[in-house]
Amino acid sequence: MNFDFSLITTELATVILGLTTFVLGLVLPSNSRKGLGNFALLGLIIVLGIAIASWSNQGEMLGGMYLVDQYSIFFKILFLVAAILVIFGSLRYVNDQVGNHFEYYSTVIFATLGMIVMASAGDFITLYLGLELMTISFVVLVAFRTFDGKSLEAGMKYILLAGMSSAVILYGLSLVYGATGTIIISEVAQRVSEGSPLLTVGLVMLVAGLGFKVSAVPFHMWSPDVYEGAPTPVTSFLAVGSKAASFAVLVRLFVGGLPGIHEQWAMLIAVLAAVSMVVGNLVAIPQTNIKRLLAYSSIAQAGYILVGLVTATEAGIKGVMFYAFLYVFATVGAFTVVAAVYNKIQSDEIADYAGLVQRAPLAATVMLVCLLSMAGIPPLAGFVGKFYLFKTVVEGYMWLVYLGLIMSMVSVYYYLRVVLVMFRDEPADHTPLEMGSSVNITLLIALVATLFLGIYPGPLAEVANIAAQSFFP
Amino acid sequence: MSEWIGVALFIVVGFAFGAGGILASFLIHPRSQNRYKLETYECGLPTEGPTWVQFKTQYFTYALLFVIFDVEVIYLYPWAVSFEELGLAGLIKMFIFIFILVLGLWYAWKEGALEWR
Amino acid sequence: MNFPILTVTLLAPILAALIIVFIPKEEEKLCKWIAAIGTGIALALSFYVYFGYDQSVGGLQWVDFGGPVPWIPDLGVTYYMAVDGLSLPMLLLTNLIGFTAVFASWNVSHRGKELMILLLLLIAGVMGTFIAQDLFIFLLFYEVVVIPIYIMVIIWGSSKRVTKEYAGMKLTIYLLIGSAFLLVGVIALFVRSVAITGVPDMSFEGLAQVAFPEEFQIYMFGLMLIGFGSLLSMWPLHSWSPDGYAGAPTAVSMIHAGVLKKIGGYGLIRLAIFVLPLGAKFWAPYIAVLGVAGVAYAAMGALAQKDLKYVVGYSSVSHMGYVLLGVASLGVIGVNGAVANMFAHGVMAALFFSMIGFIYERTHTRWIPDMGGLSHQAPKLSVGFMMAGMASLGLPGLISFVPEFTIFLDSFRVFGWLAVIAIAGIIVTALYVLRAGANTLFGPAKPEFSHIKDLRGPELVPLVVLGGVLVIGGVLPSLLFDMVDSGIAPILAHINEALQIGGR
Amino acid sequence: MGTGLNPSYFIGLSGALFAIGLYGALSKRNAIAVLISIELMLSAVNINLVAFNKYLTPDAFIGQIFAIFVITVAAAEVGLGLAIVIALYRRRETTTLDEIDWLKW
Amino acid sequence: MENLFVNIAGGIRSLLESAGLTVIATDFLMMFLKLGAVIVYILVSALWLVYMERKVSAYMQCRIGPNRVGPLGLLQTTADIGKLISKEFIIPKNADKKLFILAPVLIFMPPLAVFAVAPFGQGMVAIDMNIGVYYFLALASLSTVIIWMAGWSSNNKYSLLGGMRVVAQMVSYEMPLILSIVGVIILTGTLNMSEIINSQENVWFIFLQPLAFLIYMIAAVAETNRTPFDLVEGESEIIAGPFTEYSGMGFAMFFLAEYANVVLVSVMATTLFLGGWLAPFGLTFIPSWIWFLAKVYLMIFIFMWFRWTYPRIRVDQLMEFGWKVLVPLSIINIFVTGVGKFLYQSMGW
Repeated sequence: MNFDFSLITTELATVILGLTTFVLGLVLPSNSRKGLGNFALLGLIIVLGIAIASWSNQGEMLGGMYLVDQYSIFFKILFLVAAILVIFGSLRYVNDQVGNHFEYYSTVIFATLGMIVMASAGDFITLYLGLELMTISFVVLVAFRTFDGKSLEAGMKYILLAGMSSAVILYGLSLVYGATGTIIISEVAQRVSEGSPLLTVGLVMLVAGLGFKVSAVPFHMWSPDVYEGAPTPVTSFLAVGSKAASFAVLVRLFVGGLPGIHEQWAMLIAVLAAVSMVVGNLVAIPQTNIKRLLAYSSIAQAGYILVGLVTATEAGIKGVMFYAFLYVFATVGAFTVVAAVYNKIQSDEIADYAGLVQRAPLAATVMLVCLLSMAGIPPLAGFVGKFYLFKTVVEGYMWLVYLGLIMSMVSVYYYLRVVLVMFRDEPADHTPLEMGSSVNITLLIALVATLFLGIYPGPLAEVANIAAQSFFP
Repeated sequence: MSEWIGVALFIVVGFAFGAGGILASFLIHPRSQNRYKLETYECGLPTEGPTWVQFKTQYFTYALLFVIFDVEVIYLYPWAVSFEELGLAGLIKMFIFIFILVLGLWYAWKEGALEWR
Repeated sequence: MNFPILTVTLLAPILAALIIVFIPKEEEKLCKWIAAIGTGIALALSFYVYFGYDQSVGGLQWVDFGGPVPWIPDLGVTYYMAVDGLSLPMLLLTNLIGFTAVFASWNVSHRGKELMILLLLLIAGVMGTFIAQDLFIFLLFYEVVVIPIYIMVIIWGSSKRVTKEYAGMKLTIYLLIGSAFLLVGVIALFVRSVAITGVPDMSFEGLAQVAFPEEFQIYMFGLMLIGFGSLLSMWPLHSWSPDGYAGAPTAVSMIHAGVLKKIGGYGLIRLAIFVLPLGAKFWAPYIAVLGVAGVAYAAMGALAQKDLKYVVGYSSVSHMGYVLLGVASLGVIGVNGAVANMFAHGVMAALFFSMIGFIYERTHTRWIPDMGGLSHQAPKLSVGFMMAGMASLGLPGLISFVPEFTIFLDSFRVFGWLAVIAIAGIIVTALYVLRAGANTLFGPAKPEFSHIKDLRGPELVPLVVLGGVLVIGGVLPSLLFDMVDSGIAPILAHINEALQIGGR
Repeated sequence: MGTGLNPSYFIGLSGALFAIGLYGALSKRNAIAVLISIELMLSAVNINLVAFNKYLTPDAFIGQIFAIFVITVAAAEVGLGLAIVIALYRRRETTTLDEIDWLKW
Repeated sequence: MENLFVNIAGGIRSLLESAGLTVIATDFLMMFLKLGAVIVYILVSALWLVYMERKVSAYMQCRIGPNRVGPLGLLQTTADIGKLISKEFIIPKNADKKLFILAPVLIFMPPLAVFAVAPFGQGMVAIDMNIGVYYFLALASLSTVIIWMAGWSSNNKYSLLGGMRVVAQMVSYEMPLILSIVGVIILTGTLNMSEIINSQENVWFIFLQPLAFLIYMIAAVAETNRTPFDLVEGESEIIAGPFTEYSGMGFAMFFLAEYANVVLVSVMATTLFLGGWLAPFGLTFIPSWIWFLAKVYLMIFIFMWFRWTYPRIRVDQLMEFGWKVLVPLSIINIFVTGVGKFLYQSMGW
């Protein structure tokens, strides 16, 4: 068992950062802990630098249990970017609404670590550990506002349903192990055989369990509640990170491990994608709470991303990765606005966003841009992302293309309702909302990134392409 | 014969012993017809109010701490058994593991989870 | 040509918008002036490009950066800005209307800064569709215009017969659902082209070279027809148009009726017909029928309206019917006429809407029976209104006479009796335009309108510019027609070639 | 050991256990009962893992190791679940899911 | 003498085999015999321990203790047992009846099962399991659940409170108990009881692991709910805790189980720290099982000594002592042991 530690520098750095933050929080007196958020932020930026620098550093450890390839590095960068944006955009919110707790930051870092491990998982144990590290950290974060019954309740629901889905995934994994006799994903791919009933049942379990994690319909019940109850930055990280990590695992498991029975799961995934798009978008329409609206919208987004998985081709995976990355900016942007606004007016109701454009023009604009990016309106990033996703299913699943595009236009309807309130209505109170510079910078980053990726997606597409080739050497 | 069948035997007999004892006592013990006999004894006075009342949640907190630590111990024993083969690397890894455990304890301490409140 | 003049034209309004963002909102007049300067520069540049285009050479000219710049390599997307005889009139039209729209909203005092920003973005978006020679970039601009329009409608629109929220949402959803079909078509087109040639290429020229199978072409053309047709307010998909215009503020009505709709016609010619000639051949009769149905239905509809904006709204649906008819003829003369008619209708509709906007600002009503005798107080306004009306019914000497005439000429050749119905539509048009004009402008002066002032200052700009174009275009039709012809001829040549190969 | 046993018995047992757990998790309205049901599901997983290990890879302890990890993580999960139950109980004095309705389901 | 019991077992086995029984049946019967021996040992022990406890406490309080029934009061406990058995086992009408009966039925099971691995002497282990220590730890904590069952099912506030206290106390002291044993395991590298004893040939682990022994002792007292950690049944606070409602045979069962547990933790202490059956100072002429029992009863005597010397501590002190003192200390012990052993190995001392 020889460890090549240079391969996992990113992971080690994240661990050390998380523990350091934790220990510092324990050691420092409570009045000097204010800078801990900044410390975590700085650390994550350094880790991000390490991750980017390790782009061409590839290999596998422990006999394939831990894979470091460009696919995983791509996702690592994604998670780190998301974590940085979330922390940066919510420094003030956390201070005002969550309290001056050092655990918050270290838990965010550990959740990130869990995602990183998930993306790199080469076998079922690593996968499960990463998944649970992330889930448990998220439960803590969701229930972080212990003085707020809603937050606790959300945490409660999240852990019950996440625990259940983990159990379902595990059962699926155990059956796959039973059918193939190995838990190394790449070996599974070689030993998969058609017609094994164990494998079929395991497959269904895996689809159901991971469907839970990515909140695809009909396994989505938890997400609106949890999204609404959780502290908003956590919601944003949950929507971005946990979903992207689950997709990373989904791709790794299905495309990397079970390509042999592609026909069996392609239709399952296609149906899941279709139902998610339809239900997510339609149920979002009557929502009056912005976080619930975004929750349903993110269900629909999960549906879009699933489309890229249906064909299990390089182009499809590339689409998934591209979309996941741009989704980071759109979602973090939108949720940062929600958090900042909540911090000022103590409300998440859409009606209270009246006239936001006059009180906080930047926030309203970013909200607009992010929502439209999710809807796939050019020249925003979402459009290009959908183009990449849907172009893979034109041959063979044309109905999915119709459904997806029409549904994304339907989604414009409810996004525009938010826009309507923000832009048309006169605010009850004309005082400008001072968001603070960190929020503004985060919003600007989200705005610029969404526009940039929409107008000039070439470089990211190329990177995603290289990463997707990890599966097709 | 596997030693586990022996273990099963012990367990079964342990159950049978208890069951037999109680059963025997039911067969031989006297039965008085006192009206108050079947009342809850408690402390000798008539009981008041519901019994399954709220109790301190602190009890649960200890249970929680226990569950977490107890399960982590699973890893300590195998390590202790194969201490010699694992050598320095094993030692360091396990100390990192224990360090994280200690962090947890430290945190619980600091948060006041160990106080009887 | 190393100076990227088209890009600069495109960026002028965007830059102006960016500058306005940083101006405090109290400085409303300054915002408007900057918007005027931005659109003015764009207008001047497009005039320069228009008259600098070498018609004898034809084809794509003024290519920015000397050719396609690779943009998204794996999708074959290139930054390819160039103009030909089809794009140029549209570009000019966009900037004409954009420039005048700024002045038409000169009197808007409610959140003027934001209006100007959105207006400028809208103009830039529309312009982009016309100069992009790459399908993907075209699509980017195609959909980008919808959202500013929505916001403008819900903020500055008016709720008369329908609420502005309803109008805005209806307009947006119609266009977006239409574009969803278009998008499906485009994605399928791209995937199939890669499958056939093996090289991703999104430029119109590149796609046109791909030999798609006939059934596929017919299928795709159907999707494109839904997409572009709903933007063009083709008959069964038109219902957003009158409601939308009625709810929209003046500037939006002008731009929407004037140029945005034309993207539909432009896309139909540039993408659908150019790339999918066999599909076009198959669908042409149906398009013609739908066009004529639109003419007849909308003309009747306009006749029944009492709201000025609805009248013009239905009238524009009816005019688009002519355009469709011209396009469906698939002959050089007919398509020329269709493009020229788009230009003509754009100018005229913009003038119409701007005049209605001014009337509404003064009388606070658009209800025809409530008005009358406005010409006494506002002669210049009346002149503008009547010019637009006359152009609408195709009065010789004004810009729309020749295009309509050529459309009938060619469509009669192809469709015979169908064209006759369309010609009959002209008569109805005359009826409702004249009635509206008479009831609004003439007759005895009404006392409640005695305080009304005539157009003055910046308000005159739309009248002068658009009216001028109406007249010049009418007197010197060759200015427009030669240009259009130089663009359409090669396209139709390509189609005929394809049809011959396609075997008949 | 167990010469007459074959894997299908274990799969049957674990399947039954898993089904019971799933049913409990979906139908019980008490948070702690749901947690217990989830534990049941995880036990089913462990039975599977250990049984498969015995029959498929008797030389390597893949399944056993996996099972130990599952047990550990499950404990952490339950610990966290109970912690939230306690916190919620302190606020609301209930552990019944039906009464936890500040968020609509 | 040394191999008295081993020889008896061997004799019976060869007798059975010669009677024509198969190997499996022989094993089975042998196991039954061992089981019977263990049960008998426990019962006798319990009898004798109750007597011993009374005597010890009496002498510590300068009294005589039982001296009427039989010579020196030796039959006092027997009489008590007879009394308990002949009393009615009352089931209160408000109790949760199934659980109420099940608790005393089950309570004897865990200690008995653990005795299966107790090494009473050289070769005198019923089941010489390779994970004996683990087995002990796993089964011993089951008692918690059963006592909690009793507390819950009684439908009595004091029982419930007592049950809560049992759970809290037992889980709290299980941590230091488990962690203190890790040090021994590091030194021996095995979980087998006999091997652990054999590896103490040179030096008993009480000398190598004094801290662990101390922690083990304290935790063991707490695990068996004896004074000064007998909050569970603190008469002056909560009557008899979880056992309040039990009478007759039910109560006898709990009583029996408690003494079985006391013997058990002493057995473990002897095995882990006191060298098990090994004879000190080369006194090997005394048989190993006598040494073992002697050490066990020495341990039990120390427990009794504790009981009658220290007052009962408060519940908050109890908990905080466990978590804030014992657990950190036992972790430190693991650390020191690990480093020490590693240094010892690598330096070749």
